[in-house]
Formats: sequence, C-alpha cells, structure tokens
Amino acid sequence: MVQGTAMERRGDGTWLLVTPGPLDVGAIEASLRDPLAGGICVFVGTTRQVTGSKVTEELRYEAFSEMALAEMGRLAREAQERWPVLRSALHHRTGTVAVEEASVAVGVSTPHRSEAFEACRFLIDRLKEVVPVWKKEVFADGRTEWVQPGR
Amino acid sequence: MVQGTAMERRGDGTWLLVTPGPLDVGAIEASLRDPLAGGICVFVGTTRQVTGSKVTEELRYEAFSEMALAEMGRLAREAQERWPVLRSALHHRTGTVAVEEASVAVGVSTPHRSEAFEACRFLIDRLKEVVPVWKKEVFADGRTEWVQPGR
Amino acid sequence: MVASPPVTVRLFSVLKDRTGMAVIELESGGVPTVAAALTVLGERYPVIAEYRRWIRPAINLSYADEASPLSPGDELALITPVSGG
Amino acid sequence: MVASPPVTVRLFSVLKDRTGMAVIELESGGVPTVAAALTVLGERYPVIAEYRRWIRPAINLSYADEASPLSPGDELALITPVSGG
Repeated sequence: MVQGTAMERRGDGTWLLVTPGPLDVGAIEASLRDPLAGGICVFVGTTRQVTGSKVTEELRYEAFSEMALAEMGRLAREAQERWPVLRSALHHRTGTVAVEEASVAVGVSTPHRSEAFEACRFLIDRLKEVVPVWKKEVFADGRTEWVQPGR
Repeated sequence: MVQGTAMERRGDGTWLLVTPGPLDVGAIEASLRDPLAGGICVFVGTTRQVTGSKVTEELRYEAFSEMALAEMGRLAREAQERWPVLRSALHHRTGTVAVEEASVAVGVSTPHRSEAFEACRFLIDRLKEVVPVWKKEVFADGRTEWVQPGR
Repeated sequence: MVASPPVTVRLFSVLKDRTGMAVIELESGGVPTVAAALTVLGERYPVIAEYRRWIRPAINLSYADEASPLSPGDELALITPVSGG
Repeated sequence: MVASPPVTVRLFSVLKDRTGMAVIELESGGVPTVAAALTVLGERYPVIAEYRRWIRPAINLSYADEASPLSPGDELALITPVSGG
C-alpha cells in the first residue's frame, strides 16, 4: 500500500489532516483551546485486536486525500451550523496502523459540554459515512480483507 | 487559596489525579490505549471567559482531595459496571485555572464508539454532581464568588 | 479514664471562608449522629445553621446523611453544593 | 483540431486492487454523464460493473450521481463503501 504524504488544511478554527504519520492527540486538544470554550470533546479511533472470533494484526488505510480533506471541511462547517462550535479538528491516518494505535481523531470545543459531545459524535459518525477512506484488515492468520460496509 | 499537593491513584485500568499542576491530555489519551479498544472519548473542561454578561478572569478550585479521589474511583467502577469500559481516567486540577486552561479531564476507552461517548458523558456529568470540588469565580472587575449550584 | 478520640469536622469552600475554620474537633460523646453534630456546630457557627439544608455530610470519605451515627475518631466533612469541572 | 482534455477516472481500494489501475483516462466526448462513463468502464473492467450499484461517484472532489454531466477535464472518482475511522 502506498504510504502517501500528509495533506493539511487550517482556517476558520478548523484543523484538517490526512497523514501517514502518527496522530498527536495532545496537539489536537491544544488546538481546540478557546477563550469562549467551556468544553472540549475528543474522540480517537484505535485499532482493536479482537472482533468476535477474528484477531486483527493491523489495519491498512488508503485515503483519497484531497477529497477526504474536502469532505472533512464540509462536515466541520455543518457542525458549526448546527452547534456553537468554536474550533474543530479532524485527523485521519493512512497506511499501516498497529493495534492500540490511532487511525482517526476528531474534536471540538464549544461553550458548554452537551454540545461538545453532540458535535463530536456527529463528526465521527458522519466521517465514517462519507469521508473517502478505506481500511483493509490484516488478520493474524495472514489473510487480508477490504472492509466494505453494506457490500 | 492553598495550592495543595497532587494526590494520585492508579489501578484496575483507572488513573485518578487531583493536582495543582496543569492537566496533560496527551498523557491521559496514551493511558487509555488498550488492545481491545476501538474508541477513546475524552472530555476536557476549560475556563470560559464569558458567561452571559459576566467576564471571568480566572477560576480558583478547592478540593477535598482524599474524598475526591474516592468518589472518582467509585464513578469509574460504576461506569465499568454499566459499559464495557477498558480503561478510564479522571483528573481534576486545583488552585488557579486561567482562561483557556483545563480544570478537569475525563476519558474512557471501550471496544466501540457509542459506549465510549456514553461512559465519558456519564463520568463528567456525575463528577460535577458528587465529587467534592468547589470553584470560585474571579471576575474581571475584581469581585469573587463561590459557585454553589442549587443554593 | 482515657478520653475517646474526637470527631474531626472538615469544612471547605464557603463554610471555611465564613467560619474561618478548616477543621473543628468535637467531643465525640456529645455528637452521636450527624444531626447532633450539625446542631452543635450550627449553634457555634450561624453560617452552618444557615447552610444546613444544603450540606451533604460525608463520614470517612463517603457520603452519609443526617441520621448516620458518628463514632469516636470519625471524620465528618460538610459538603456544600459542589461545583467542580 | 485540438483534442478536448480527457475525463480522468480515479480508483481506490478494492477497485484499484482488482483492476490494477489507479487512474484511467476516458475520451470525454464518449462519456457525457457519469452513467455513460460507468457503462464504458464496466465493459472494460467487469469488477466495475459488478460494483456499480455500490459506487458513489464524485466529480472534482464532491459527491455526484449517475445522472451528473461530465465535462472535459473533469476528475471522476469511483467511491466504493468507505470504511475510515
């Protein structure tokens, strides 16, 4: 799988990143600080070793990076329209992501905590529906399989 | 206000901290990594500068630290009973917390994302109800006021 | 005759500010319950009587209630409405 | 006569693996719509016909649909069910 290079976009209090490197949740949280914020909610998706009877060795992610950034930007704007989002961040890793490592991290800051949870949940749910990223499971027995929800 | 010293407890996948020092969200997130986790949710509460017409200069937190640790431990266990929580962290800062800085951070890791959001929300909501910590608002005009919900 | 250890009362936040006290020791024989301790304290410190309806008592780091018995050596904390987070 | 720029088709994930192609260029005159492009591609690569009902087309980085028109120079991406996160 091609590793690719990082693509990044910042502006309007939004930090978008598609990168083959590890995700930095501390930096994401720092980027969300805002004098009008009372709450920050961050969700991080990590590679899980066991799903039912299957043992995952690692995940390999492929992204259509330019469009992934564009879709993530659209989601950030949609969240801003629905909740009083002050800042947001959507980061996705590409390439091989080992067990326990982070493939995705999204976060928002808002004046109060309810809306932080709601907007963060919205971003990760929608990201999984529309952002053009695909994962291939690599199982402990050596088999590999593209994950294709609904297919 | 007395600054106090840090009190910490670790065990059962739970990291509890009451500290006069800054909170380290990167370290919290790292502590939540688990091979069985698919999702990590972290909530961070920060000092908001503006509430209605009031301008906050800083918040000053006082904790009954020994009991705060005990209550945070009970909340972590209660979350473990209600959701498949793998690891959790509850950290609260004491003393002066400037605008944009974090006073509280709670996080959990779980196999799937829904339960991570639910358990994290439960922990911060209950923490605000039962953990013996009090904040004093210091307004820009120099007035101070203990925040006493329901009083 | 050896004296029983006292009940140690701990105050925080507004009660500590307004009484000027962080710790008060009560002779344990006179305060068999939390309610009795609050009455004794309220007579000595009017602000404790004023706040009594909002105080959640805690004994030895766990929430209790006014009917809870106190034993010599117990630590009684007067928890006014919390505002952490 | 100057030739029109082609429509550039981008493939990912399972379609890239099974066709062995990441980019395919189509003469734009023959594919006035996404549907026409998918038909042409499906004839050349059976896996694209097989996946057609699950493909969400995107034109120039935005989701579109089969009825969407294609212009010379457009980039058409074939987005199979995504599984990021």
